[in-house]
Amino acid sequence: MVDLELDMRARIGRLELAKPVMTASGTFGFGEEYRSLVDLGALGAIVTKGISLRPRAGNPAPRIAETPCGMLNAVGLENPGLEAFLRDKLPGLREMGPAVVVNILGDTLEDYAALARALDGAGGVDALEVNISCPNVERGGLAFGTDPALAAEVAAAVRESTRLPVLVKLTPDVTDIAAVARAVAATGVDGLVCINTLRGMAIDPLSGRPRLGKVIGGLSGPAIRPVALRAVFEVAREVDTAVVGVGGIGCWQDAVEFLRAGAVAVQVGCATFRDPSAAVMVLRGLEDFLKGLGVRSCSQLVGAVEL
Amino acid sequence: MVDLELDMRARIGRLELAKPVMTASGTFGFGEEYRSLVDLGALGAIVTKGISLRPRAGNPAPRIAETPCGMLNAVGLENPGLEAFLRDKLPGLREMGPAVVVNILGDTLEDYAALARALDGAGGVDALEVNISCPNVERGGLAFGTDPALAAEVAAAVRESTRLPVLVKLTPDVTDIAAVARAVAATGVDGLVCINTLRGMAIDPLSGRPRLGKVIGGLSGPAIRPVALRAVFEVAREVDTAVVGVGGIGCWQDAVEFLRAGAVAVQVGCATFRDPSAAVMVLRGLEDFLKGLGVRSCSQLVGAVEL
Amino acid sequence: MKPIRLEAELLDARAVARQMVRLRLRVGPCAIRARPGQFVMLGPLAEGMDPFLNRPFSIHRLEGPEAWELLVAEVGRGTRMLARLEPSARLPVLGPLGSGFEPPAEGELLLVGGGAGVAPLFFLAEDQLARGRRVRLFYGASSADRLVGCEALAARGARVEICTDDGSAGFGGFVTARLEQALGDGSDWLAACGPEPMLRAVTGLARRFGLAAQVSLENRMACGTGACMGCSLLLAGGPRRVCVDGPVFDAREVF
Amino acid sequence: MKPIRLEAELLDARAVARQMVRLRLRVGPCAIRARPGQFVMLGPLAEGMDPFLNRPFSIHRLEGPEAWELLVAEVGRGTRMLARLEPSARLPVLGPLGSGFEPPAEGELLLVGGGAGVAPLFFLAEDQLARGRRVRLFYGASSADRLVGCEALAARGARVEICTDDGSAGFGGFVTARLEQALGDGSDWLAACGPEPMLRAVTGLARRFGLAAQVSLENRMACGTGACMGCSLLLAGGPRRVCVDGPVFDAREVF
Ligand SMILES: Cc1cc2nc3c(=O)[nH]c(=O)nc-3n(C[C@H](O)[C@H](O)[C@H](O)COP(=O)(O)OP(=O)(O)OC[C@H]3O[C@@H](n4cnc5c(N)ncnc54)[C@H](O)[C@@H]3O)c2cc1C
Ligand SMILES: Cc1cc2nc3c(=O)[nH]c(=O)nc-3n(C[C@H](O)[C@H](O)[C@H](O)COP(=O)(O)OP(=O)(O)OC[C@H]3O[C@@H](n4cnc5c(N)ncnc54)[C@H](O)[C@@H]3O)c2cc1C
Ligand SMILES: Cc1cc2nc3c(=O)[nH]c(=O)nc-3n(C[C@H](O)[C@H](O)[C@H](O)COP(=O)(O)O)c2cc1C
Ligand SMILES: Cc1cc2nc3c(=O)[nH]c(=O)nc-3n(C[C@H](O)[C@H](O)[C@H](O)COP(=O)(O)O)c2cc1C
Ligand code: FES
Ligand code: FES
Repeated sequence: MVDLELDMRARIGRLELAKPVMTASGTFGFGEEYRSLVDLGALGAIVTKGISLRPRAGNPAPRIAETPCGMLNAVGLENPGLEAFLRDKLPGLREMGPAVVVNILGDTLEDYAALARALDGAGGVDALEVNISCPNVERGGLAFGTDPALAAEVAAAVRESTRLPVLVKLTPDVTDIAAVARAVAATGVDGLVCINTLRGMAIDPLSGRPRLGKVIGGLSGPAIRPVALRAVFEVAREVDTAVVGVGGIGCWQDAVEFLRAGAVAVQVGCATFRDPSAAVMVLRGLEDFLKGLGVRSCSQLVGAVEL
Repeated sequence: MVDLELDMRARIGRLELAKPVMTASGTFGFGEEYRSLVDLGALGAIVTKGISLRPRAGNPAPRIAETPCGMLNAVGLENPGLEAFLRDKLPGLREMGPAVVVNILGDTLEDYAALARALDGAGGVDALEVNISCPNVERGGLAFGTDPALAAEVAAAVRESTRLPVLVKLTPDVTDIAAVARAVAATGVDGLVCINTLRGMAIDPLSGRPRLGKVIGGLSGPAIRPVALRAVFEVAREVDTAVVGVGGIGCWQDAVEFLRAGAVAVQVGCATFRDPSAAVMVLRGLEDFLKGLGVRSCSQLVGAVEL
Repeated sequence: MKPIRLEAELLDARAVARQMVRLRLRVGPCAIRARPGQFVMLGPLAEGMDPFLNRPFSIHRLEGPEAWELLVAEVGRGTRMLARLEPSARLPVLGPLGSGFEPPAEGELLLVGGGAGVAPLFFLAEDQLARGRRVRLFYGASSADRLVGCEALAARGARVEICTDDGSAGFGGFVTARLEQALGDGSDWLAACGPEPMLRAVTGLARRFGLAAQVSLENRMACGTGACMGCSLLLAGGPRRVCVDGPVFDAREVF
Repeated sequence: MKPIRLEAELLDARAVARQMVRLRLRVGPCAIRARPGQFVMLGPLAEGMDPFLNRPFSIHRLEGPEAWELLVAEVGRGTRMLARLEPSARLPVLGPLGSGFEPPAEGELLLVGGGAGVAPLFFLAEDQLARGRRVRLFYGASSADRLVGCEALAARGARVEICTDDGSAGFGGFVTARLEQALGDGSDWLAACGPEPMLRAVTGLARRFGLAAQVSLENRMACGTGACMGCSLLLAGGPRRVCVDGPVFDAREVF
């Protein structure tokens, strides 16, 4: 048997990744936090923490609560803002090896467009991920992501403001995610990222205080994996646009589930908090699995579910 | 200190329960399955498996899949149908002690009304729980629950067809559960039950086969507790109708969270599969906790969250 | 007897074959009231909520008056956790559950087991041997290192016919091939437990040779008590719950 | 040093006071490169995904050249699981993390610890004693049976002032009350770790008596590495992450 090279490339519209595994926004900082701990070069892409036009301080503590097989967060998009990002974070990110995907969040349509324009000219950015699904901010975020028409408007605004590939990140907290996906896909974006966190809450039974300063936050982790997988499956069958899977992925078996459900690539989120090398381990395990299957390219697994 | 009797009664509109803990529909059969294992008399109510006009065979196997801190089910409303229920199950249920709440599911508005009429006359039924949130059937179920207007139509149809107290069970798989709740509450029903399962999916990574015969099923268990709690909190602040909390409750601390979030009573679902006495343990723990707090009545805890 | 739930004490967990472990659980005086073919739900398996569901296992043997033995094949996370338990661990057990085998009053009993599916057949064989019945067990395994308990059962008087897929012990080939050779010698009842294709083939043979047959089935379970309808199979006669209407069914109902 | 992640071996887990356990972890030669005030993230704590998050603990002491000691108060599920671990268990550790204390080059060092907050102060005290510095530890606990390691630290040369809320040992009352009596004797630097009200009070005293003060803070953490922004506090100068910008902060920044 000739040992053909396994092709791990993932094509997300105009964005081509060397590997189909990325870090998820907000769970890997700007890469530098994990430099000494993770073989960064192995990853397909690093997706940054969400960036807004101006710096944001985020929500009051506590911002984190543990839940069964997962966690709630209400960070509230604390970030240094566009300018400091370009100055302090982007140069380091560029050198790390993986593609650089910048997650952006605005309060208004114009914010999104302005972020897209600025990042277009920045150099060293490989794609934008448009966050219209963050449950932790007052304006923007989720409000855009729950309405197909508004979601499409944001997508179109970003699309028209940059030559960079554009991914749009969807919320599962809607009646019909396929409807949002169709509307966004119609704007010609390069990829749909499913899913952001689910809105959730926890209360300390003894004190009666909510476990998050902001009361309601976003649920992530293995707990939400079945919801994320269903979302990927539903969206992938509805649109031709590439789908990226995220939600509770922590090992290669999880990644295989998402690829089979129709994702062309996956993101590893809060699994990194348990084990910083989670994303790299997902990738290595996936490679071994594909070699064992004897397929030539990772893309052959995409959509391979036996219905 | 005078040791005043602790008042555990819960009032859900016109339905008064001696205790604020029930079993959740579909997780406790018709009570008889647990007769030798559980001190049934201690419970506030037994909610039956969903009953349809005609018998239903349910979905093909597998119907159950384990997920992180939870499970998926795609039972598909297997049930003996109204007639066999009235003949074979109801007499036994009546004798068990707790209030009997019959969960009903129809394919059409008229089905729901017919079920309500028939159960009204049956005797020994204390309330109806209207399932407009089951993800596991083709028609009816979820389709009614995701649209505020349709949901209200079903609620009104049932309401008008019976003198029994009516609870309506909502799905979390909507963009705005409060909007559905408002519409349903406006029909004058006695209670809103939050939540049914979340739509989810799992795939066997090796074989590529979905883990459920029906592919997509309903996610339950501790994994969804933060989502359920958030739903209860959002609904309870929007409506005056009583809210019943369900989703991932397995111990008294969980029940306290739901009461504080605004539920007047709780249901214990798949926790019973891990430990048949889960619902009774929830109740006992809650009583001890309330005694420790020194309150006179369980209702004092309802909504007691420190924002 | 009605099922009860108790904290069993693990007396020992011993590796008895490759990736097969035998758990001996002290459950108290109720032990002897189980019938062959019944099963238990084991768990919760961990302090946390993951893994979430309890696991079904057949009662493999009575061991003295107060203990059950289970035979566990390591196939996934839960069974691996069980295999690594230390003696004296406490394990919540719900049981005995389900229907038992119903052997006829007379004649030789043919038992056909594949892999871990042999588990309940030991209980059945030993029970029937103790009643003075003749028992013949056709026991199929992938290879010799996966076989358990053959000598002991033979010593109790059963005729054990070993079959291995790779021929490393006994008859080389599927247990159904060996069974086919042996049928037609006058036995008229058969009980089988194992992988579905085996059960299907055994049922075909039983039908061909005019034997009554009972098969013990598996399905994903949540409650084990008939409450969740999770384990129902859509059989010819309608949906039947494996956990309470089975796991032992008349083969004609199933295939 | 940059944080690393490794599988530590639990050398022992010993109950040292009521609901307080000392874990000795062999982490290898990197052990001695930690600085007092730094912490580790311990976990995953179980094979399953529940509990989900790793837990932060201060490095309590260096123990020989290759091991760290942690002092763990049993307050919830994770810490109870840790307290029950058997020696030779493997525990994934990420560390050392965060900033350390920065004592001045001269003068007596005043350390103020409350409850399990005393943990990192032992490391600081022993390190400074080894450099020949004078160290005075004001150590507050709810009662005598919650005190750990006082004699050993005194034997190394520290002056240990014990305070208990119930008066069962040492000074009866809050550690801040005792501290207040002792201030003004010339010390000009103070480090504190413990419950927030204590830190607040200590900061007030430091301000009043003109001492520089460093406080070690706690907050819910997910990553421990600065990546998640989960542990940020909205301080006067903007949001600061406890895990990388702290846990040791200049008291004036905080209160
Ligand atoms: C009535 C009955 C009796 C059984 N008796 C035995 C026995 O005596 N010895 C033995 O080794 N095995 C027996 N099994 C199979 C055993 O239950 C599974 O092998 C076991 O649950 C696998 O658990 P896991 O965590 O290792 O696997 P995983 O695949 O990690 O389990 C995931 C989920 O799938 C379920 N599952 C996986 N395989 C099966 C299966 N074959 N049948 C039912 N549920 C499954 C698990 O219970 C769990 O809910 C029996 C099954 C049934 C239904
Ligand atoms: C930098 C730092 C250093 C620490 N050093 C020590 C130490 O040396 N000794 C010690 O006993 N404790 C220390 N703590 C507190 C310790 O982390 C918590 O007591 C522990 O996480 C509780 O876990 P649990 O599972 O028992 O509690 P649970 O309440 O069940 O935990 C639930 C969640 O809340 C978090 N949590 C609970 N209490 C705290 C807390 N006080 N601070 C941060 N997170 C918390 C847990 O990490 C977990 O994510 C430190 C905390 C921080 C942030
Ligand atoms: C602490 C934290 C911060 C996050 N911040 C962002 C963010 O800034 N932008 C965004 O689009 N998603 C953010 N997310 C969502 C994740 O990128 C991911 O979609 C979600 O956590 C589900 O994946 P997981 O279960 O693998 O973590 C954040 C998640 C966590 C846990
Ligand atoms: C196996 C199974 C069957 C169920 N069947 C029904 C049903 O017939 N009608 C209904 O309204 N809800 C049904 N439910 C939903 C539960 O009543 C409950 O709303 C849900 O499981 C969440 O609660 P839990 O996490 O405590 O299980 C079912 C749930 C499970 C797990
Ligand atoms: S496992 Fe629940 S009905 Fe059989
Ligand atoms: S714990 Fe993640 S930034 Fe501090």
